[in-house]
This record gives sequence, C-alpha cells and structure tokens, in this order.
Amino acid sequence: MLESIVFSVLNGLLYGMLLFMLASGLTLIFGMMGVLNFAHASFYMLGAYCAYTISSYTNFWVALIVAPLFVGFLGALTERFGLRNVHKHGHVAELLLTFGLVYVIDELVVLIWGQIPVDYAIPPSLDFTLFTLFGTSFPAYRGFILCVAILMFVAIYGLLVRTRVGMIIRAALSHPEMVGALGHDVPRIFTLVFAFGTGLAGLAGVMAGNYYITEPGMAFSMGPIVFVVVVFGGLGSLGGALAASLIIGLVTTFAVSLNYSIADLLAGIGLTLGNESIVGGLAHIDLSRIGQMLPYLMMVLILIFRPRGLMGARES
Amino acid sequence: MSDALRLAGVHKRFGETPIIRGVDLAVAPGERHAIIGPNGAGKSTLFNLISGRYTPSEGEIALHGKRISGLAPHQINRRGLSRSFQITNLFQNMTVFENLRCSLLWAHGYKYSFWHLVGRQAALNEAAEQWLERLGLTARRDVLASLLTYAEQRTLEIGTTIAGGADVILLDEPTAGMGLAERDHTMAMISEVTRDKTLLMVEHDMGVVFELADRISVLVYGQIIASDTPEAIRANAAVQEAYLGEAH
Amino acid sequence: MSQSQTARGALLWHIGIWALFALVIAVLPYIFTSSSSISMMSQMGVFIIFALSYNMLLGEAGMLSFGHAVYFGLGGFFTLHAIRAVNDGVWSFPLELMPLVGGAGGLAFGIIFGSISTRRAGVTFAMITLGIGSMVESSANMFTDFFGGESGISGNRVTDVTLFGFSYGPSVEVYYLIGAWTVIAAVAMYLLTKTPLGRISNAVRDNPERAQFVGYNTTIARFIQFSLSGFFAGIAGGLFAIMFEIMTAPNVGLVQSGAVLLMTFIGGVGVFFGPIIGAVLVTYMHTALSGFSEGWILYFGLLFVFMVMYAPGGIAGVLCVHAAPWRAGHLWRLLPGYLLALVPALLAIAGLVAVVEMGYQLSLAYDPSSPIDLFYMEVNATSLLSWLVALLVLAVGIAGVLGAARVVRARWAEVNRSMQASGAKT
Amino acid sequence: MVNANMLEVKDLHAYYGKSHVLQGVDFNVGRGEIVSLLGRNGVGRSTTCKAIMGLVAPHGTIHFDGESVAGLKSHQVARRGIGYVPEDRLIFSGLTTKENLEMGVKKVGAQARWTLDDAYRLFPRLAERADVKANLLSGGEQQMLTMCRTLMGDPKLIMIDEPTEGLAPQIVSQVGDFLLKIAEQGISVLLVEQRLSIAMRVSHRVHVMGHGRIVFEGTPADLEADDAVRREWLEV
Amino acid sequence: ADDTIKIGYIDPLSGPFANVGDAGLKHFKYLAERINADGGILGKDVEIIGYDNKSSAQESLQILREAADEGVHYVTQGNGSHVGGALVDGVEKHNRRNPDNRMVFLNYAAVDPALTGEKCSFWHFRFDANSAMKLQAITDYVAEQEDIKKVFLINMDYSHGQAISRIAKEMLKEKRPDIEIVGDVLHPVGKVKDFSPYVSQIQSSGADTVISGNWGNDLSLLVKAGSQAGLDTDWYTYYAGGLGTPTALGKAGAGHVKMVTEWQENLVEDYDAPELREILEEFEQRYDGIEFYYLRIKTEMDMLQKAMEEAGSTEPLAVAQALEGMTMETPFGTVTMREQDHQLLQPLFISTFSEDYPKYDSEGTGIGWVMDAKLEAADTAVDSVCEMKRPSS
Ligand SMILES: Nc1ncnc2c1ncn2[C@@H]1O[C@H](COP(=O)(O)OP(=O)(O)OP(=O)(O)O)[C@@H](O)[C@H]1O
Ligand SMILES: Nc1ncnc2c1ncn2[C@@H]1O[C@H](COP(=O)(O)OP(=O)(O)OP(=O)(O)O)[C@@H](O)[C@H]1O
Ligand SMILES: [Mg+2]
Ligand SMILES: [Mg+2]
Repeated sequence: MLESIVFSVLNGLLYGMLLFMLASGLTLIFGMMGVLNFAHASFYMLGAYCAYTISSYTNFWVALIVAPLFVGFLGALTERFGLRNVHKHGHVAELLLTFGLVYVIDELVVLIWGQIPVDYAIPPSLDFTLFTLFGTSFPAYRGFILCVAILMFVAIYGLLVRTRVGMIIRAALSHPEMVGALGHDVPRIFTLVFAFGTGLAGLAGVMAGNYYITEPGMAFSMGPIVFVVVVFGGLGSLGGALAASLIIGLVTTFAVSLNYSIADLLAGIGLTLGNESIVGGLAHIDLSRIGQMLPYLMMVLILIFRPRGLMGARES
Repeated sequence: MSDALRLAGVHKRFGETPIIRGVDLAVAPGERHAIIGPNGAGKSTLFNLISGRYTPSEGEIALHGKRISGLAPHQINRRGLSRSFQITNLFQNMTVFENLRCSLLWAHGYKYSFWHLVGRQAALNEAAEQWLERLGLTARRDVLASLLTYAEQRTLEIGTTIAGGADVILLDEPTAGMGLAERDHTMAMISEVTRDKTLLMVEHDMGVVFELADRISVLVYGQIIASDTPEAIRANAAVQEAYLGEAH
Repeated sequence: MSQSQTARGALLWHIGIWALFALVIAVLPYIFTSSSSISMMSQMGVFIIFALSYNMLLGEAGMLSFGHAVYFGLGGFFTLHAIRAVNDGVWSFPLELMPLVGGAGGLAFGIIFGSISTRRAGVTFAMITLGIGSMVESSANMFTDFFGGESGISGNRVTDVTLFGFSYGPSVEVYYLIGAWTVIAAVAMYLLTKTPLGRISNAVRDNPERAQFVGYNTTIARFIQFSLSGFFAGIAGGLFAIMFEIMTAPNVGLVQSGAVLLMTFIGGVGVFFGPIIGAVLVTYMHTALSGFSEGWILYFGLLFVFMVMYAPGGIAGVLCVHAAPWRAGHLWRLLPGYLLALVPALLAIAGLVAVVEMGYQLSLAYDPSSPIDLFYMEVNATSLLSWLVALLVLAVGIAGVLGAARVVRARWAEVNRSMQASGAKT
Repeated sequence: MVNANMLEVKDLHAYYGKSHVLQGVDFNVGRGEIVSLLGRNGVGRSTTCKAIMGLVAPHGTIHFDGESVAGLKSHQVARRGIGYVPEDRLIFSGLTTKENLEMGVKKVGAQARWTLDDAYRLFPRLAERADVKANLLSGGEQQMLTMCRTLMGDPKLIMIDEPTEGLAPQIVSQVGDFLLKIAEQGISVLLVEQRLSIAMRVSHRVHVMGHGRIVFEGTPADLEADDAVRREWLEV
Repeated sequence: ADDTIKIGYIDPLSGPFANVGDAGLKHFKYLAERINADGGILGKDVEIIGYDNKSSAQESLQILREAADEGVHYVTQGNGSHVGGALVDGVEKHNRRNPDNRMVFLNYAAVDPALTGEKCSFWHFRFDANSAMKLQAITDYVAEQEDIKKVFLINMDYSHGQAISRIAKEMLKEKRPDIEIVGDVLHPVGKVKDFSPYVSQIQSSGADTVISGNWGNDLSLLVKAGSQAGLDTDWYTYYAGGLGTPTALGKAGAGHVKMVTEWQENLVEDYDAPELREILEEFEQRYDGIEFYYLRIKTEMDMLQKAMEEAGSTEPLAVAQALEGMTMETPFGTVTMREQDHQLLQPLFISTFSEDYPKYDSEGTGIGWVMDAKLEAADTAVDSVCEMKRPSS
C-alpha cells in the first residue's frame, strides 16, 4: 500500500509537472493577452517534431535550445500576421483563429513528418536509472523533467510576473490604444509574449516528445486537459497553474491506482449495493474509469462555485 | 410611510473601507431631489445601493414604504425604480428604436415570452415611437446606438431609463460632457419627461442643480451633511467649504 | 394606414422568401439525383437546423458554447432508442414526429445543463460548456446501455408506424422528411428572433448589466434561450439519427461541437441566414473535398483562418456589406475591381493547391513519383521544376491579389463617397 | 535651429470612415504656453488631439519640437514627449490606482520630474485609493488619475481633453491651478475645454473651432471682447 | 457494362489513424496491381477506390451510399469494430432496400467476435481471426509455459478490451487453473499519456506475464513505461507489430513483447514461401518504411478472385455464395471460410520481438519478429452463436 502511494505521488507529480510546462505558456498567453490559444498543444507538438529533426542532425542538447526558439519564432509570426489583425474583432475572433490553426498545424505536421510516429528517443546521456525504490527504478530523464519544470516556473515568475511587462499587458487588455499613447509599444510586447508562451509550449514538446511518443495525434490528446488546468488554476495565475497541474496530475494518477468504486467503499462500511438500479450501476463503476472524467468535473464545479479558479485574480 | 424613497442608516463598506457611513434620506413622491458632493464622496455608490447593484452592509432602503434592499436590480426595477448611468450604458448593437422597445418590454408585460412577435404588438410599438418623438430621436430611429453622437447617446440613456414606466428615477450626472446648448436641451427634456415622477439625481453642474431641484442633499465622505432647499444650501457655509469652493 | 401597408408588404416578403426556401428544398432532388447527393443534401438539412440552433446561442445571445453537440447527440440517441422501441413493439409513435422525441431530449438536457452553465457568462460560460461536453463524451463509456459503447446504437428507421404511409426506407423519402423539418425549424427559429425573448437575448448579449436595469433577469433570459436552443439541436440530432440509423459517442463530443461552431462562424453569426450558408458549405466541403484530396483538413483549416482574418462576419457578413451599394445601384462599380482580383486569386489558389497536393504526394502517396492530375495536367511531385512553377504561380497570384485589393479598396472608397453624397441629399 | 514653437499643426485633415471631420486645422503651441481649443460638441477638438497622437490617421503637417510626427505610431509620438489625457479617461480597469500611475512611466529609473509622491501630493485622494482597482474609483477620481498618469511620463507637451468633466467645482479650480503650475515648469499645455471659465482663466491663447477648422485665434481677452464669435461658435 | 471490379476501401485516411488506414490501402493497391498484371479476374481489372471514413461509423455509412452510386459492389474495411459493425448493419439494410444493387463487405481486421456472432450477416466475411480466436491461441501457448504463474490483464476500456479481459479469464481458468490472475485493469482509450501508475500496479502485483489487446500508442506507451520502470514481464499482445508500434517500442520491447498474428515477415525463413518473399521485398522497396503486414489482405484478394472465377461472375450474390465454405491452400496450411458464420479459419503464430531475428527487422529498428509457435487453423476455431439468414434468391 505504502509502496503504491509513494509511486502514485511520484507519478502524479511528474505528470503534473509536464502538464505545468504546457500550462505555463498557455497561462501567460491566456492570462496576459486574453487569448484562449487553442493551438497551444499544436505548438507543443511542433516542439517535439522540431527537436526530433534537430537532434537527428546534431544532438538533444542543441535541440533543447534551438527547438523552443524556433517554435517561439513561429509563434511570433502567428501573432504578427494573424492574431494582430483579428485583435480588433475581439477575443472570440482570436480564439477562432487559433482554433483554425490547430487544423493547419496538425496537417502540416503530417505533411512534413508523415503519419507514423517518429523515432525521437531519450538521449543516451540521460538514459539511466537515478535510483531504485521498492524494486522499481526511477529513470534519470524523469528527474530531468522535474528540474526543467521547476526552473521554468522560477524563470517565468521572475521574468514576467514581477516586471512591468505583465502590467503593461494587463493594461493593454482594457485600452491598448491608451497604452500606446503612454509610450509603450503594445504590438511588439504582444508579439513577444505570444512568442514566449509558444516557445514554452515548444520546450514542453522537446521534453515530453521523447518521454512519450512523438506522433501527429499528440496535440489532440493533450489539448483539452491543458485547458482544464489553466481554467482550474485561474486565468493568468502562474501559481494557480502550478497548483492545478499538480492537483490534476495527482488526482488522475490516484484515480488509476486506487482501483475502487463507490460500491467498494460502501461495502467497506458494511453497505452492499446491487448493480441493477441506475444508482447501483453508477456506484459500481471503477474510479479508474471515472478518472478521465474527473478533471472536467472538477473544472465545471470550480467554475460554478468559484469562477476565478483556484488562484485567479479576476473572473474570466 | 408615504415617502417614495427612504434610506435609513445605510452603510456600505468595501472590505475594510467604509464608503457610505450612515445615510438617512427621504424623498417625497413627485420631488426632484439632487445629491451633490465632492468626487468620491459616494454618490454613485449610493445610487448603486438603491438600484440593487450593491447591497448595503447595514441599514434599510424602502421604495414606497416597501423594503427593497437586498433585492436584485431587475426586481427593484420591476417595482418601479429605474436608473441611468454616469458612463453611457446602452445596447450598442441595437438601433435606437430597439433600445427603447427593449426597455418597454417588461413594463408591457411580455416577460420572456417566445410566443408573441414584437413587430405585431401595436401598443408596444406605438409606445416606443412616442418615446422616440419625446426624446427628439425620431430622425435617428434606425441608427445603431453605438453610432450616435455623445449627446444623443446621453439622451437615449435617459430615455431608456424612463421609458420603462418607473415612477422613481435615478439619474447619475445626466449632463456630464455636454455643451451648453445640449445641456439646456437635455434639462428641458428631463423636466418634461419626469413631470409626474420622483427624481433623484447626481450632478456637478450647479446651474442644472439649482434650476431643476426642489431639494438638495450634500454628501461628503459618505455622510449627508445638509439636506435643504437650493437657496438654503447655497447659503450654507459648511457646503461652501466642502464642495462649492471659491468658484461659486 | 401606410404603416399597416408596409407591415403587410413586409409580411408578404417574408412569406415569399420562406416559400422560396421550401421550393428550393423540394426541387433539389430532381436536379441532383444520385443517392450520394441526396444523402449529402439530407445532411445539409440536418446541419442547417443544428447550426441555426447554435446561432441562437452565439449570434443571438452572445453565448460561446463548446458543447452544443451534447444536445444534438443526446437528441439523436433518444430518437434512436424510441425508434427501436417502436420496432420492438413496445411503443407506437409515427416516424415523422420522431424528431420531436429528440427535441424533447435536447430540451430536457438543455434545461439540466443550462441551469448550471447559464449562471455564468463570457469565457466562464464557454469553459463550463467545454467541461460539460467533455464529461458527457467520456460518460458515454460508462453508460454503455444508453450509448452503446464504441459501436454506438443502431436501429432501423422503417417502422410501419407512419403518418403519411411512406416507408422511409429509400433515402429520398428521408430527404423530404428532413427537408420539411428544416423548413419548420428554420421558420420557428426565425420567428423566435422576433419575440420578446429574442430581443432580450440580444440585449443580454450587448449589455447584460443594462438588461437588468430594464427589468430582466439575465440568467433566466440566457437559460430559456439555451434550453430552446437545446430543443432545436435535439430535433437536428433526431433527424440525424433517422438518416444514419446509428448514433455513436463522438456525436455528443467536442469534435462535433467544434464543427457546428465552424459552420456557424463561416456562414456568419450576425445574420439569420448566415448559419444556413455555413451548414451547406461546410457539409459540402466535408463530403466532397475529403473525396478529392487527402489535404482536405488543411484546406479547411486554411479557409477558416482566412475567414476569421478577412471576413469575420462570415459569408453572410460579406454579402451584407454589399447590400447598401446594391440598393443604391452602385454594385456594378465594384465589379471591375472584383474581376481584376479574381484572376490572381484563382492563380494563388491554384498555386497553393499544387504545392499542398505535391507535398502530400511526396509524403504520403502510394507512389510519390507517379504523376498526379492537377488542373487537367499531369504533374510530377518529385521534379524540382514543378515545385518551382507552383511556387511561382502562388507568388504571382498573391502579388496580384494584393495589387487588386488596392483597386478594390479605391473603388469602395469611391462608392462610399457617392453613396454618402446621395445620402446627404435625401 | 531651435524652433520657437513646441507644436505646429498645419492644414490637418482627418476622417472617420466616410466623414471628413478635420478640414484643415492650423495652430501652434509655444514652449511653456497654455493654449485652449474651444468649440461646441462634435466640432472635432478631440479628433485633433487624436490625430496629433497618431490614434486617428492624420493628413497634413504636424511638427513637434522641430520634427515631423505625422504618421508615427502613437507610442513613438509619446516617446518624443507628447502626453495625452483622453476625454473618456481610459482607465486600465485590471490595475490598481498605483499601477495605473506607474503605467505612465516610460523609462524606469530615469530621473523624472514627476513622481508618485508629486501626484499624491496634488490629489491626496489618489494616495488614499492607491491599492484599489482603478475601475472602482469614482468618476472624479478617475479624472485625477488620468492626468497624473500622463504626467508620470515626463511629457514636454500635454494635451488634456476636457479635464474638468465630472469634477466637483472645488476640484475644478484646483485643476486650473495645476495647469498653471505645470506650465511654469516649462511644459506646454493644449487644453481642450467646454467650460469657458477655466479656459479663460488659465490660457495664454485660445482657439475656437467650428466645423473642423479654427475659426478664431487670440488671447482670452480678445475672445471676451468678441461677442460675435462667442455667440456664433460657442453659444454663450 | 462495368469493365472493372471496384473495391471500395473504407478506412481512415485522415486524422489520428490515417497512418494505419493508409498502409492498408497500399496493401490493397499493390495486390490489385499484381492481379491485374496477371490478367485480372475474369478478364476484368481490379480497381481499389480509397474512401476516407475519418474513423467514423456514420461517415462510413455515408460512403457506402456514395460507393453504391459509383458502382462499387465490394467494400472492405478493417480499422475499428464499431465501424465494422455499422457496415455489417448498413450493408444488410442496403441490400434489403436495394435488391438490384447489392454489396458484399469483406472485413480484413475488425475483430469483434459479435460480427460473426450475434450480429452475423450473410453479406459479411471476416478474413482476420477474431479476438476470441487470437486469445485461444495465446492461452493455448501460455498453458504450455510452465514458468507462467501470475498473469496481469490490462486492456483498453471498450468492447474489444472488455471482451479480451472476460474471455481470457475464462480460457485461462479452464486451461491452467493454477495460474493466478493478479490484476485485471481497463484504462481509457487513447487518453492515458503516462502509464507509470499502471506499471506500478503491475509491478506490485508480482505478475510475470501481461496480456493486453492494446494497440497503437496505448500499447507503445504501456510497454515503454514498463521498460523505464525496470518491469521484467512478458507481454502477450495482439498488435505489437502494427504500423509504427515497433518504432515506438524500440529497445523497450525487445525480448519481452510477443504477439499473435497470422503472419510476420520472418515466417518466410521458416516456411517455404517464395511468392510471399517476393511480395514482401517488392512491397517494402516500393513503400519506403512500410512493411508488408497484412497477409490476410492477400488471402482476401485471392479468395475473392477464386470465388468470382468459380461463380463465373462478379455478381455479389453469386460471389458470396461461392465464398461460403470455400477453402484455399496457403504456404502455411489450408484456410477455410467457415460456412456457419463467415469467419476465416487460418493458422496463427506466436512470435517474439527480438534483437536476435532471422532476417527481416521491423521498421528499421534493428529488432525483428521470431516465431515461437504455430497454431493450426482448426485449433483456433471458437464456437459461434451465429444463425445466418440467407437471401432466398
Ligand atoms: N466596488 C468598490 N470597491 C471598492 N471601492 C469602491 C467601490 N465602488 C466605489 N468605491 C469607492 O467609493 C468611493 C465613492 O465612489 P463613488 O463612485 O460613489 O463616488 P461619487 O460620489 O459618485 O464621485 P464622482 O462625483 O467623482 O463620480 C470612491 O473612492 C471609490 O473608489
Ligand atoms: N469613432 C468615431 N467614428 C465615427 N465618427 C466619430 C468618431 N468619433 C467622433 N466622431 C464624430 O466626429 C466628430 C468630431 O468628434 P470629436 O470627438 O472630435 O468632437 P469634440 O469636438 O471633441 O466634441 P465633444 O464635445 O463631443 O468631445 C463628431 O461629429 C463625432 O460624432
Ligand atoms: Mg459618480
Ligand atoms: Mg471631445
């Protein structure tokens, strides 16, 4: 039991940190620019594919630096030639633009890299066992992921939340033209923020692409859950995103490893339920099968009872 | 009991900060009452309390003797109290006519009906047309509210406030930002359309205040320091010092 | 007197338009007779209803929903279960009215989920709908009796219980059933915009705060509108179920919800008939384009991005911009500019298509070096020359479009000026 | 060559879509001078400011401190040293009062003539409300905030559009004093006003606008004397 | 009037499963080309028309109509039993409503036993062993492995996985009552990114063998997570050889992963099959990176050809009647299209993914499949509940 709890915590933390890598960029963009970047997970996928291509010519460490930069550059182009033009039509238009981009990016990835998963592997220098616990080995690459995620948190926190850039962008959300009239180059700042946010997604892709699998469906499978994290944590709140990532990481992991149903719990206190009635049938469903629904349920509940999310400063 | 509007011991705090600090006020039916006071004294906040946008931290507000504090804005509105906004607040993507018609719907008893066609409700449309005329906006009937000039928007703002048929009207700085000519025009319009109604308004323009109001209350730092006829207020030394300054 | 005359004129005009709409629906199967086009047109009808019901939220009440397929899909499931019940002899209900079962299901769940989600507005509302949509989709795995697991629920629409004696086996009969419902539902939704509820929904969309101060509870207004929209989505779902005789979990899912958002937006949210255009166009692209090219998703995505950037009012929005010059009789003055733009635009599209198709040929094809048929030419994707030519065509096209755009803009300025001048006179 | 005028506007035109709002505006503002733009509602005074600021596309010549600023982006104009206080205030609603003021600062750390403390001293009310979200401020407080926000950017010329709107009479006269004080520091002021009284009190020169053009130019005393202009263009 | 025999290929050609659909299409096209090069069937060329069903059952029904319009009388599909089920149903209804324009559905990979069980249809023929049969093969083999003591079942949470979990328990209990089932987990389809929690469960259960019907990423991620955690169990799978999976598995799978299939390339080393060797080499050369994976597609095409030639016509009813009960020789033995339920009985093989492979590695990974055991066609048979309704004319 202890063993499985320890591992669930470790696994949950790791999954949570990976979620956070994606969520941090989305939080920045979402929270600061008000843009719901539906294509965020697509940039994440681009990061993984670019890292694959770059590392096949050079090595993983070069890819770790270059791929996020390149993805950030693509993000900058997206902002400069896409989002900026639709900004005047409001957030819905921006959101729809990124929504359309999902189709375009995902198809381009297929066009360039094909439909078969690519062989993007963990670098040999990180492919060893860090330590062994209860007979299960803990790979070094996981430790590396944890480190990078923590570094990312610190860096973003120092770089943005505590400087004026954040303030200027929040101001620009209400009256961009006035921010310009006060002497700030709003468009450039927007471009930089979007580039930075997508660059972070790219970095997450570099880190996760080899840990998981680099294939054209990876964006689609990651997209919705990242949204849940960002909303759950509270728009624009980096701390919230971190907390939400960890909570959702842990919850989904525990739901899997604690393979019980409500009926089992009731049986534990001496109640038995047949599974003929609807209630009984519901109660017999394993927690692990509900697991995939839990994050969404959590999101809906938090939005109903606390619309600004876990730590959000304002109502979305 | 017969007061159109009555505030008793109303307090409002935002977090720790008290903004309204014990306001008692009675407005008789048919009275035109003005509230003046320095910036940030809490005039708009008082309006927000009365109209239900905020709930008082303490105290009670009654409309025609019935308690309204704690009700939602739409419930208060249905009991016959309507307000305008300091910063114009219209249905920007609807035409002038539609704006007015929308403000008439509830009063005409349509509620959320989805079985009446608004275009076929003669009484409703007629009433809306009449309001257009009274406001002098007939020529602009089918223009989107967002395309009106500032003065026209203010006029429509007041029109939408009054059209619903409420008998207690709250106007927040109705002439702010208007030129002299528009101001006179608006004043005339206001006094015309609120003839049999109870009017409570906030204004910084002393000309307007002294011309229109029967009584004036002076709100300073969340408290009413004087409430009297215009002449008496003008003469009041405390008011002179707290609000009017040397200019007047 | 004159007012009632214009009112009658307007009424006749409206009846005329809808009669024409019905007539077109009735005549189409005589023009497009193949069974695949009948089935495509049937789908169009279904999606017209679905998109219009979506626009009741997005366009009319300003509610951006990412989970509208829930009501569509559940409506379909209910209908199919009802049809199965009729086939099993448990129940008797005419097939023609089966969509009402779907409507009732959509309405019921619209009421349930609406009472939760419409308490909030804006992005919060959107996220709640996203959450509910995902939850319902994943719950399909748990309630396999109702959703039928991954193979879904299927049934046989030929039930013996009908009003008009058709069997509804042949797809043409189903087409006319769908067509009739399309007209009924579209007219109903059109009239709905003209009711107090419709107006208040607009008001709530524009300025919820003010709506409260004219006596309306914005939550209730949104809630009623949401529930009714669920009703129509359910009708669409019911027809969908009758048409395909199968419902699967993805029908309640996010992809389907996204699709209706795309349709509605591409058609145009600002005008009532916008979603109709969107539904027809997107359904056509979805079925036809995916047959022509592997890259249909890419084309579709590009079209959508293009629309968002340059025609945020959708196709209907583009049409409406031309209404004023048309009425003023100036439309012809814009034509030369458009014609001028047409040629390079076609060139640019051709170039783009060539590039994309050759790309797919290279990366996915059965045999990359086999020639592909492009614009009645045989093109070899492995030759550098064809890439150069395609890119050149694309570049020339884009440059031409940019140039022509300047002309078009100048023409527009001219037309605006003369419209203003004549407007000032009257 | 040092130009005597801080701001020179020649034959300035501007359009909103189809409507030709500014139809050739000419005027200038000297160093340390307070110049008022008067006129009825809708004659285009605010549009003049916006055109100078680059918020509306200007057609014509605008020279600031000897350099042309026509056609620049508004942040570039602002960096050259023009400050703008818009009539609709444009408070940043997500930020606190203090953050709004900080938004005005263009370069952090540079030796500024105007500091937070100056702003608080001028309007103590702002100090009291420093950590409140600015959209919750009262109308008058917001007006004070916008003026100070612009000053934080150390402008050489400040354009103020209807600063006294919604202010209590007592504060109005404070604003007048405030304008005189900043002019003393060598900052030029372009004041767009509705209220004749304050404009006449503080201005060195006044311009009256009508139909998108300047129709009168002179000292306040000249305007005082010219009944015809006042009646025709100002309706007093 | 038709001078070609059109076969409609209905599978995903876009979206997440496009890679698999595309590979299948290439198999068909290639094999059709070979037939045409030999003079076609009854003098007619075979034409394969690819239709993209976007993995959707509804979409597939729509396509069915389209295909009927275009004179297609034979459709084939494989990816997803839910689509297969819809097509069985759709073809059945179509043939009832359009008796003069009938269609036959040739299923090359949808393995839900129900398709030849309670849902069986005269117009449907399955050329892949269904999942119960594959499980029969696995459990037969497992039963012979003395050192297997503890088995863990992990499957995708939908009918395919659920069926495996159910049937595996029954079969193991019967064949090796001493084997303990130490875990039986169903996980969401395609949603799990990190299988570590599941691996922890396997690890703590002390299992020595895992049986899984997972496919695609759900299999690769599972095995990878296991190898990273140092899990030392054998994996008995259905689809480890599926397109892209060997690449994704990489070294993580070597030595541990087994699969049950009707074919893998190295079988040509064990058996004398010159024609197959030629096919696999030509195919691989032609489609760089894609391997000849579906022997059953060749079986399908060969049997279709034989049936048409026997019937002397390409008319669907006659061909379907000829297919019923047909037998055919292959290099691995005789295959039979069982008359009762239209399920093909064919030999199955258990193979291991190993760095020590005879000749052909998989997807250039340097790891290939090695045969462990062969199960004769007759031994794979599992009883069917099918009560076939045959058309009267
Ligand atoms: N929701 C709120 N939270 C915190 N403080 C608030 C809130 N609403 C108003 N205030 C504060 O209450 C005070 C009174 O504001 P109010 O808008 O009532 O003033 P006012 O008398 O209308 O002034 P003005 O004449 O300038 O419009 C202001 O200092 C304002 O900052
Ligand atoms: N965004 C806009 N779109 C269209 N027309 C506009 C716009 N802004 C202003 N106008 C029109 O341009 C004219 C000049 O406006 P401007 O705001 O410059 O006037 P003003 O002199 O500042 O008057 P006010 O006293 O209202 O502030 C007015 O007729 C106004 O209706
Ligand atoms: Mg106020
Ligand atoms: Mg102005």
